[in-house]
Amino acid sequence: MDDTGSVVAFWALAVLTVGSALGAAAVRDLVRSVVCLVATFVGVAGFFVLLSADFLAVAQVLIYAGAISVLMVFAIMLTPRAERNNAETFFRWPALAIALSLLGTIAAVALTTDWATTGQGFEETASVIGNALLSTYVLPFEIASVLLLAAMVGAILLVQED
Amino acid sequence: MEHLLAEWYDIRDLGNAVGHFLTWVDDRGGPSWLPYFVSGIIGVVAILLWAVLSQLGFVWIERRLIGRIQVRLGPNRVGPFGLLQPLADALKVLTKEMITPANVDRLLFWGAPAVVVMPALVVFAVLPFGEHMQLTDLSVGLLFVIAVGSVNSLIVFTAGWSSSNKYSLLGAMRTIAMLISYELIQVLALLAVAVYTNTMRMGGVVAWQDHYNVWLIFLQPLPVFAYALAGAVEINRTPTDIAEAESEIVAGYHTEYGGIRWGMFQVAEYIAGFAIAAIVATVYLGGWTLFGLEEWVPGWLIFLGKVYTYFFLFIWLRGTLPRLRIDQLMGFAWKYLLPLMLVNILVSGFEVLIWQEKDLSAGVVLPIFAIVNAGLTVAMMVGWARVMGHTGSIGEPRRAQLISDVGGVYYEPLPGGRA
Amino acid sequence: MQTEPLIVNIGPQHPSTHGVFRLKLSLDGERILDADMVVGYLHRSMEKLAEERSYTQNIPFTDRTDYLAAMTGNLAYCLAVEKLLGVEPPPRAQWLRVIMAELQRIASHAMAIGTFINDCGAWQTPLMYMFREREKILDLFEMACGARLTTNYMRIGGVSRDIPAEFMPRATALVKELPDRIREYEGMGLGNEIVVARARGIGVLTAEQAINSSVTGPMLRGSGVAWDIRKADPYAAYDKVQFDIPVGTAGDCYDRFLVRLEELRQSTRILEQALEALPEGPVNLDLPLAIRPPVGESYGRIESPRGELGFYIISDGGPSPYRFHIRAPSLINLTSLKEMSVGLTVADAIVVLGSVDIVVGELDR
Amino acid sequence: MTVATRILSGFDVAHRIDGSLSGAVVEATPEWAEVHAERLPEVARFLHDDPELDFHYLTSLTGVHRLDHFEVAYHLQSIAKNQLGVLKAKSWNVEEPQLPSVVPVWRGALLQEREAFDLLGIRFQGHPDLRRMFLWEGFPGHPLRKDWLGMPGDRMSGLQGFPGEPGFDNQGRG
Repeated sequence: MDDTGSVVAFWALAVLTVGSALGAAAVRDLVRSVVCLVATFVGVAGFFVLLSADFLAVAQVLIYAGAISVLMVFAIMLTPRAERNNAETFFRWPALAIALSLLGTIAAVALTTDWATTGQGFEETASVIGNALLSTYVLPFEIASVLLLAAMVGAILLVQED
Repeated sequence: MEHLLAEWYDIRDLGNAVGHFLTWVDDRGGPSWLPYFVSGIIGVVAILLWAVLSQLGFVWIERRLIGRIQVRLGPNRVGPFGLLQPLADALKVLTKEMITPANVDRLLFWGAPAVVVMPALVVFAVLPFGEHMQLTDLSVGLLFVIAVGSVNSLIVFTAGWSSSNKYSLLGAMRTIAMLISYELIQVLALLAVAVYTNTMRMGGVVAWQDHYNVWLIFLQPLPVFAYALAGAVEINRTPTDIAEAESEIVAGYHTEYGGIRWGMFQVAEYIAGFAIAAIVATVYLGGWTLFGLEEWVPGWLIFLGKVYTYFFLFIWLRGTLPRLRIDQLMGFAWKYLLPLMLVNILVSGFEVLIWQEKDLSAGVVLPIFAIVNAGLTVAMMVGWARVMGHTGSIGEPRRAQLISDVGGVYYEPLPGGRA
Repeated sequence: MQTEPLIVNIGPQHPSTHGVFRLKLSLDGERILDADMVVGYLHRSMEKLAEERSYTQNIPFTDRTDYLAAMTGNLAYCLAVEKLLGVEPPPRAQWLRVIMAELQRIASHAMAIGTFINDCGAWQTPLMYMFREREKILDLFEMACGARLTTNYMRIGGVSRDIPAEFMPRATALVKELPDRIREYEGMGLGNEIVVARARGIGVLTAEQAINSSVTGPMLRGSGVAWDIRKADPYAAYDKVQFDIPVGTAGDCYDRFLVRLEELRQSTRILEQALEALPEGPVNLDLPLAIRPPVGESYGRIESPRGELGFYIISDGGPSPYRFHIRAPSLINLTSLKEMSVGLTVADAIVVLGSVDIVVGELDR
Repeated sequence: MTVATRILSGFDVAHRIDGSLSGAVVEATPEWAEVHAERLPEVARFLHDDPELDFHYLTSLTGVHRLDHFEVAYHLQSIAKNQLGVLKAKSWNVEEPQLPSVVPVWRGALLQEREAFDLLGIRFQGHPDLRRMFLWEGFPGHPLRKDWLGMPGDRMSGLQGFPGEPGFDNQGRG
């Protein structure tokens, strides 16, 4: 994070990420909001690249910018009367409160954590992550997959007619 | 002699030439990032130039070839053999009026064609055109190309949605639905490659094939087929051009676009086609290597030869096949390809495990694996098709009955009552 | 979940409506809930115009109803007027009529098959192959009457002129090469898994529905009803030729396509016999142009490429028809469009429409 | 070898109808049989179901404006027996001609009745979807009527004679 290129990239990404995140929250048109969200995801992926976590970066694009946003797009298309200009709703202030408290939590965690850096340069992270997931963190990993399975079964049950 | 050989190497491997140039730049002094910067610029410009020129060339080739397939001549008026036709087309597209319909979402409507070429071009950054001719050998290259492809579909969706046109909307819906289905297939296809080669670098995949002197197409016949199909789906060419099915939804997501905006979609589609061809050439067809011939023939020429040969296949298919229906294509992905791909990954992992655990020699093991996988692929495809209820070809030439007297009724409902 | 149907207009300007025709689909996603058609964009009020013109002057109108099969249109009208007059054209004219009608049937069916596979999503290739033979047939028409599309060849009491000397060799050569070509088409369509997958079981019309909905031609035969006016109620010289009626069994789009393919072969068969049997002699009764048929009415019908084309003509003894009604197969075949397409997807509706093989000129008149 | 369609004479058809539905037939000629408009539905059903006539197939439906009345001609075909008969029904209401629809019996009449309604203004009662077809909603009048856009001197459409004939004045018939 010392050379000029990284600093410039960091600020450019910061502007993109925060700007489009604000856009996603403020824009009234749902599809535009999703497009902003995709831009945010891409910006976050850029941060991962800066942090030498290239696997995470690509996974971010693939899963968030690719899959999650598609899910939202589907939700919008399947919603009747997804109008271009959504009126303000009752949830405006509660949402703001929740978002702020979430921001506070994350900020607190980020500030209090003692970040350990390896000091090494760019390296392949995919195999490290893979090994970690299937050895040290195998239990959370499996729990996550069971959770996903349960969600899938539940979704199927929910949409099943009669 | 020595001097001549060096020059030959420069031509054979343009990457070396660039390397020499960079050393030369470095020797002049200047900041440390300058060579990186210069090499990046050279790479980007080269890729852009290549993509545009290839496209112009292939527009002509495609039109002539399709003309040939369709027993007609194809363009033959502009320039000798109609060679200048692509230029004329480009000029026409550039000078046409860009119409913006009244009710579109202007920002997205204008934005989508502006960025649509980007994902297709970015793919080439991780593909090795030859030895040392790779913009960046990303350590997750295999995943990268899929991730970028999915962004492409999102842009297509944005274009369709923002057009406020029902055909466009249908096209956008279809794009998204197929994106979800076929992205999965792509991931599974390339995952099997990673299992075999133990790397996700594009350069590493090519090096692996070079090292063992075998193309992955022989070891992974099923994923090649699956990936080729998924790629065809992604770039919207017949028989899978469902998102822009001309006979059904006019032009799908780009119905409302005209002029150069429409041109951008065409360019993007073409370059995405090259990208798919290049990925297949790199991952499954040995990239820029050709069993030692790359010592004598420029590697990039071999690579381009493979890319163009593969792209020719797209043109051929386009001239030959009708289009599938969306539910048929989706059903094919989920019910047919997905289980087979999962089995394929299991088998691949098992094979690699045996190979490594028993420490067998590659020369013995790989031919056996190739035969086993080919046999397994055929057996699985035929067997699973039977399980799914397709016994034999459904297209056995049936003919109409010939009746010589009027008045009879020969109606019989189809077995199974498909309706 | 409560959803609103999406109304999509296929047409009036659309690549697959084969003219200016509007298909209004109510969709739930891609599934069709309701199908309605809006026609009349090409309405030229021919039936009214015909009441203002003499019987002979009305012949050109019949070119322009079904512009893909002008010869058969001419023939049906002339047949109706001849019935009214009670005259019979000379034998050479009868056989020429058979030759022209069958050539026209091949040309029209070639278009129908080509556009049908196009509607299945092929990128023009089959259509281009079909055009190759159609072109030769149109050249023959040009030789015979000077026009390719709007032939205006038949006359009341015969045909307008005899064929030139070069006609027979060219026609014989064409008929000789047709079986090979038809085999080629069959390879393109029958052996193509995607066409089968797209058309099999789509747009099913049972024999009972088909009869009750008055559909005709390849649609009726595709539903398994052996019905062909050429055999059931022979006109011109059809009672002197041997041919079979191709009949489908399942009544789906694929069977209609099969029937058309087989009819190409049967038409070739008829042509072989007709070219062989063509007698010498006059080609026209040389009736006066100004005809006043006796009071009465007649219904002349033929098997046009699209089905039963009938002309119902009422004469009040005057110089122009009192009532001139065209029983247009294109229109009546669409009666069951809704039954055939509800429950299918948008892509299927296009295939169904393609299998009906409408010609908007005849639909709207 | 080949048999032409047997054209049933109007007398045969009328006789057959009379056998079951007495009083339905108004008139029979060698060419057609005319029935009472109000009895048309039962006659249609009878013709459709009758094993001897076997008119399962409605070939053609034509509306005609006869100046003082409207008539509709039904060309009925039996596919199994290969015979053709002509049925007619008349409506004497010149302003608002009305006839029962035969769509419940022959669905093939669906578009043909719509066409007759559009061009001649015959209202078919019981038709499920009687709208204009070729012309747009709000089109003035029904153009196939002889008196549509009444020409000067109550002239009606149609040629009066051929050019060169005595008395030819290139005007409509009166």
